[in-house]
Amino acid sequence: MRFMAAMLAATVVLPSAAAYATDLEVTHWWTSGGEAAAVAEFAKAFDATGNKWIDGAIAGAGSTARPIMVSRLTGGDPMGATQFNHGRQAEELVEAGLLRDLTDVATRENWKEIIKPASLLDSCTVDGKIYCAPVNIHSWQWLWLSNAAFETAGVPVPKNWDEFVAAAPALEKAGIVPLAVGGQAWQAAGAFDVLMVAIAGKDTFNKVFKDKDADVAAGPDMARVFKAAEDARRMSRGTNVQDWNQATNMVITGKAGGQIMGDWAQGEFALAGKVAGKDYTCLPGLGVNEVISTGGDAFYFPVLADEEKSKAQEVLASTLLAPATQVAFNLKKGSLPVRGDVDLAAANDCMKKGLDILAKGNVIEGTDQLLSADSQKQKEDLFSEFFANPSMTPEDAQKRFAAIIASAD
Amino acid sequence: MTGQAHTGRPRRLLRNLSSKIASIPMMLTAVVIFLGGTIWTVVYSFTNSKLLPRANFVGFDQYERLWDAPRWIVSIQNLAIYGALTLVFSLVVGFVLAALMDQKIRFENTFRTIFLYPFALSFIVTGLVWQWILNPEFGVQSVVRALGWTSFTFDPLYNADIVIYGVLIAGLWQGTGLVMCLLLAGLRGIDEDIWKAARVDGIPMWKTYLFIVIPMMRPVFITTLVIIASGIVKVYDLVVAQTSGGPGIASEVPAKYVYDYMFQAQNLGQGFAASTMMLVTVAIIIIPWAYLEFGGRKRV
Amino acid sequence: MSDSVTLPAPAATARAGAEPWGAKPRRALSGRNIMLYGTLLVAALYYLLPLYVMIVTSLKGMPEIRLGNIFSPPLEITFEPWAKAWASACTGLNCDGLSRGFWNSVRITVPSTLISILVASVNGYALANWKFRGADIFFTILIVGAFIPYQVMIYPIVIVLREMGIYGTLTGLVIVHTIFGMPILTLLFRNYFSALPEELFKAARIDGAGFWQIYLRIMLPMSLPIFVVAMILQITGIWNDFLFGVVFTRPEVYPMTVQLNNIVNSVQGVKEYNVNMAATLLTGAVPLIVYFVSGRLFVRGIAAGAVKG
Amino acid sequence: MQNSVSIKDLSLSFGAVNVLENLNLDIGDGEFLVLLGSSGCGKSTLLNCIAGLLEPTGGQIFIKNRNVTWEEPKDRGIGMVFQSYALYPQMTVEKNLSFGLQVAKMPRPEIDKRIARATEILQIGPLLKRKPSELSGGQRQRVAIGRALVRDVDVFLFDEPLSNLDAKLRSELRVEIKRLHQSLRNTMIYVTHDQIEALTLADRIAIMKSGVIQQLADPNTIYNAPRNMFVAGFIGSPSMNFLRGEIAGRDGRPVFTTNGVDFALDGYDAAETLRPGRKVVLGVRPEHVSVNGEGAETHQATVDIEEPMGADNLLWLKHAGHTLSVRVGGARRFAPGTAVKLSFDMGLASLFDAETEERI
Repeated sequence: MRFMAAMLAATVVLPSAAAYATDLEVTHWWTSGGEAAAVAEFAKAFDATGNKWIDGAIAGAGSTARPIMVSRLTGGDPMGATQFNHGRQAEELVEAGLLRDLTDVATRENWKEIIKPASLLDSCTVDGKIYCAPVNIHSWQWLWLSNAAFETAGVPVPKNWDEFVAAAPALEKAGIVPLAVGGQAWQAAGAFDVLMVAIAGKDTFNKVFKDKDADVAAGPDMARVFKAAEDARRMSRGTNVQDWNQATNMVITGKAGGQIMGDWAQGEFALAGKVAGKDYTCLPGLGVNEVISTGGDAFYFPVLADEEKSKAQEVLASTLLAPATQVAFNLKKGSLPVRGDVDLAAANDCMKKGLDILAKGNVIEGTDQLLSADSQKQKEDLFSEFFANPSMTPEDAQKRFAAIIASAD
Repeated sequence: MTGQAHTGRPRRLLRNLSSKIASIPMMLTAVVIFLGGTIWTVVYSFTNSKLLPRANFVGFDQYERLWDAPRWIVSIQNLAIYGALTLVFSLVVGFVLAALMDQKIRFENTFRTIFLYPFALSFIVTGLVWQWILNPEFGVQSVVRALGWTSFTFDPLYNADIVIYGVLIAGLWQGTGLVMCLLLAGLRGIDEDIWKAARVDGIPMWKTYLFIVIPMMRPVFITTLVIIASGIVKVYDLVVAQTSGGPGIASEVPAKYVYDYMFQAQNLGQGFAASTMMLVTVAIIIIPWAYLEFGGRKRV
Repeated sequence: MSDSVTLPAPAATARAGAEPWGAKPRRALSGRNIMLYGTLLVAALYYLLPLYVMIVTSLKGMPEIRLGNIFSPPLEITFEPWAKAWASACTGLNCDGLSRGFWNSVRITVPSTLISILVASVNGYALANWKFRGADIFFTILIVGAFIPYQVMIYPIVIVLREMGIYGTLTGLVIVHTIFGMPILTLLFRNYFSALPEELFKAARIDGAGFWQIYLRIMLPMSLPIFVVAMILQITGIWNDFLFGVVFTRPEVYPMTVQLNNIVNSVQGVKEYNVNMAATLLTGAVPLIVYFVSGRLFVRGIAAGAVKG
Repeated sequence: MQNSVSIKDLSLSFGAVNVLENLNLDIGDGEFLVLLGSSGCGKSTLLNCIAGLLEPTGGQIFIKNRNVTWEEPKDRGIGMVFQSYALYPQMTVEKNLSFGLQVAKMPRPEIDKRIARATEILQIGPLLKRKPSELSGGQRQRVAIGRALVRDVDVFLFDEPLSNLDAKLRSELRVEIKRLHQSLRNTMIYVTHDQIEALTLADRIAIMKSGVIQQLADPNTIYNAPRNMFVAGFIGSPSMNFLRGEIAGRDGRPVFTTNGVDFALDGYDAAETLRPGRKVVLGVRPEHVSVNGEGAETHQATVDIEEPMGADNLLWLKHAGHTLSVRVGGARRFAPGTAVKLSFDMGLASLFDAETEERI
């Protein structure tokens, strides 16, 4: 019970509407520095309503946290709320009746109007009912460049992918890894998706991932993407790190020229005290095709028997989407808010670029929403192998890629 | 207890009643969990279950896909290499250490503790530390290079061709201590007179070990084998902590395939199909042997 | 003792001084000893290296770690990482380090260890001394069960525990540990009890003692060595367990390994290797101490339990 | 007699514990010597030193006049048989017999010849293809003897070879070992704690206690003229009656007196040297007392318990505050409480100094 006391001491309980001070256990896998700081904003806001956020953080997104969450749900001992990738992944839990219908809250709070882009809420919708609260927008399509690294190599900071490829030999000569790609499989797969939008364009992306068109996947446009991936593979040799933020750290410290990574990498730059535009450069859509995807995180609320807790769930859902919470959370997290109506004055250069693109509507859906986790995993297996194994030709990889798309559902 | 076979027939069910009652937890575990869980897994491997198990049967689809997946093939190959080498090395190294420890040496306690302590640590820890030591940028390679041998290359975890040996180094580090202990205990159990007889007969020490002592240690080797082999089949955490299966898919193992497809890919059917294949392989090897070893033989 | 003393043969007396006498002289640095201790020392180095790296790293500050050489001793010893790992490292929102999980780990390990050992020892006893028809089949299933990857069994067990209504409770977790400890422990206990002299058991039966009486009065008091082995194996296994600890409990009772995982696997910008290593050592401390203290008993117990088939 | 094995000033200590101290022993060629003593007396240690299985801390060992103190066991020309048989369990009997010879690179025909000979002597032909686990205890020990036999050596060492066998087998095999010795005429050194084995087999017996040989002599001497009370008490079953008392002078002749009862020492060898007042212990074996028989001097006693043993009958008697055991013929029965007259055969009795416990 010692830690309970510690908890009480840690979360300075605000003296407020203590009419229903309910503990709500929230599980999530946000444990890295920036993430934890961001989630603390949620907790603070929720505690301010007189309830209490019991933190159930488990590091390691897919492999560790998800089976635990699913086990808890199916085992009949659900948590109060849980982070989950929205989109295809939670559908089955909804169908099994394990997750709570939030339509009432959504209607009351008018989510349909305020959440932009609308595709976010669509991902939460099953049979016309809303089951999750999206909390942020993450986009993958960013190339982060270390200004210092290019200075060392004596070449100007590139403005797009092709210039970057051209600058690679100079970087290598200076002992700098041109492109940092962490060893975990999802990073290679993600980088490929980014290359795909940048080089083959939005339409090809949608044909392949939305329409599952295997012919396009095997076609000449994609062949160009695979050629670019081969370049990336060559440039990434010598990375020798596993985690994405270790790869980001190589860019931060100038050991690597750049990294293709989602906007969450920005949190790491911020934490290291780096300033966008001065210390590092960000190129959305690799500087070629300024399109960003609108994936993101969402919270789901399991069906609970306890009425008090059910009420607290509603409070939490509306708290997560409250304008102030959205701003505070997303600034820390390095992601974009899901509401079009909040003012993000504090946003830095890169975020502003993102907001601009968002405003122009140059968006695509994230692969998480378009593909099943199963296809995603197969894709990860393929690209992690491709990036690690120089003897695998782009042609072979493309064949296998087309096969995955053909069998995707 | 062969002697009890002659008790009268009417009491058959009641005979050994206490023993049967006391064995209920074991029977339940064996039947409900291990057997039931296995059957459940096999049945659902024929479905297209995704995130949640659903009885929507699709025949052998999952198996076809499994054997088409390059990653599964690599996993099986890796397990074969890792398993064979782990068995050979941990038995050989474990036995050599045990034999050395059995030479009435000084500081036996110290040495034994040193060899055994890694077993107290979790695989996660083992993987992490070895990932570090084998990292070319600040581990062994960089240290040797700093000493002046600049062309020295030792980066098993970042070379797809040898990565499984990097995992092996860590696995052996953790596991051989226990093997050493088991075999040392076995050596200590050998009748002192056997050694004396061999010496009087003029049989050199290595021949005594090879032809007399090792054959005598069959039971302890079997226990050791069960423990090592069950660890090999289940190897998962070590790979996750050390390489995450990389570079690429070069150090993937079947248990990780099962886990990844069950929980990351949310394709339970695929995961179950993979685990069924693992179980079938294990069962083909183990069941006949286990029954002979532990069941068929009467107590001497 | 006049008739026991015989005069030595003349030839022998003459040679006695120059002849072999007493123990054959051995040089301390004989080839055999160099080989023996040399091999042991090299092996010991291989085993100690990671521990050395862990300790050394945990005592360095981050700037020093960035300098590179992981084998060099710390220039400036700092206990900051240890303090941080124990009391202030963050896992999600909770920044009270490993300390929050320590007592949970104890609360999980103690009952799980005791119950799993008791159940397995009764199993082993029944299999060794009171074999009934079909017992072998159950035992064979159990041994094969030792080869099933834990992860595969998660869903079936979740379903079983849910049906029993104990999912998410400590009881449920204890049962899970008992189940997965059962194969190897039962094997050890069965071997041990088989190796005890059968006369003991027969004598007790003739005296009219029943199943439980023989177990409690005769077998249990004689099986200290194997209990020590089982205890060491279980404490190590359960203390280090992560998967079951999170899948089958709730955050209030998460064991220490969950915090370790969160500290090690989540990264605050730069990986704080020194804190990771300190956390690793702190988490491993309990099983390590158990090993250091009872290593000798371990070998003795294994000798009793594993040698006889 | 030519010495086959000589031990000179042999000492062995484990740390501070001295197991053997300056032990000397010579064993003649073809002699059957038994080392007898209770467990922990150092007899097995001594045997292991002779075999070369233990290193002495001091002293020398000669076999066939060759100093073998630093030699390996295999080079000493010995064969050894162990209590636990120490057969190699995974090898057939034949392999057990031949393994050592094969390792020594002996040509196959020679090995076959030796195995054939050992097989014939020990009658183990039908067992050759079996494994030790398929043999009875007696058969195993025969094979173990065979393994020593094929080495064709001069000296055989037996380390309690019969202790693991049941009584019947033990006596059978005892006879066989005796027969073996008679036909081979090899030197045999035999360790046992069983006095019957010692008495039946030995040419000479060395009785050991605390690493020291108490007496080394032929069985008859050991039995009838034990050197000290330890030897006297150790040999014989039931053991010798000891009566504590002192020497008194009666009419100028020494007598032994205890609890007011006198025993004339007429037949005793060293009686003249006894000075009155000396504290002594009289030792009389149960079979050296006659009941209701002819004797110069008789003593009154009552029967307490009788133990009929078939061939003879053992009486436990109350006499002058002592309990005496007396052996009489099996046919002579006495009801408890019967009063009897005893006479002692002083010629076969022993007197020990009460202080030194040495024979007078």
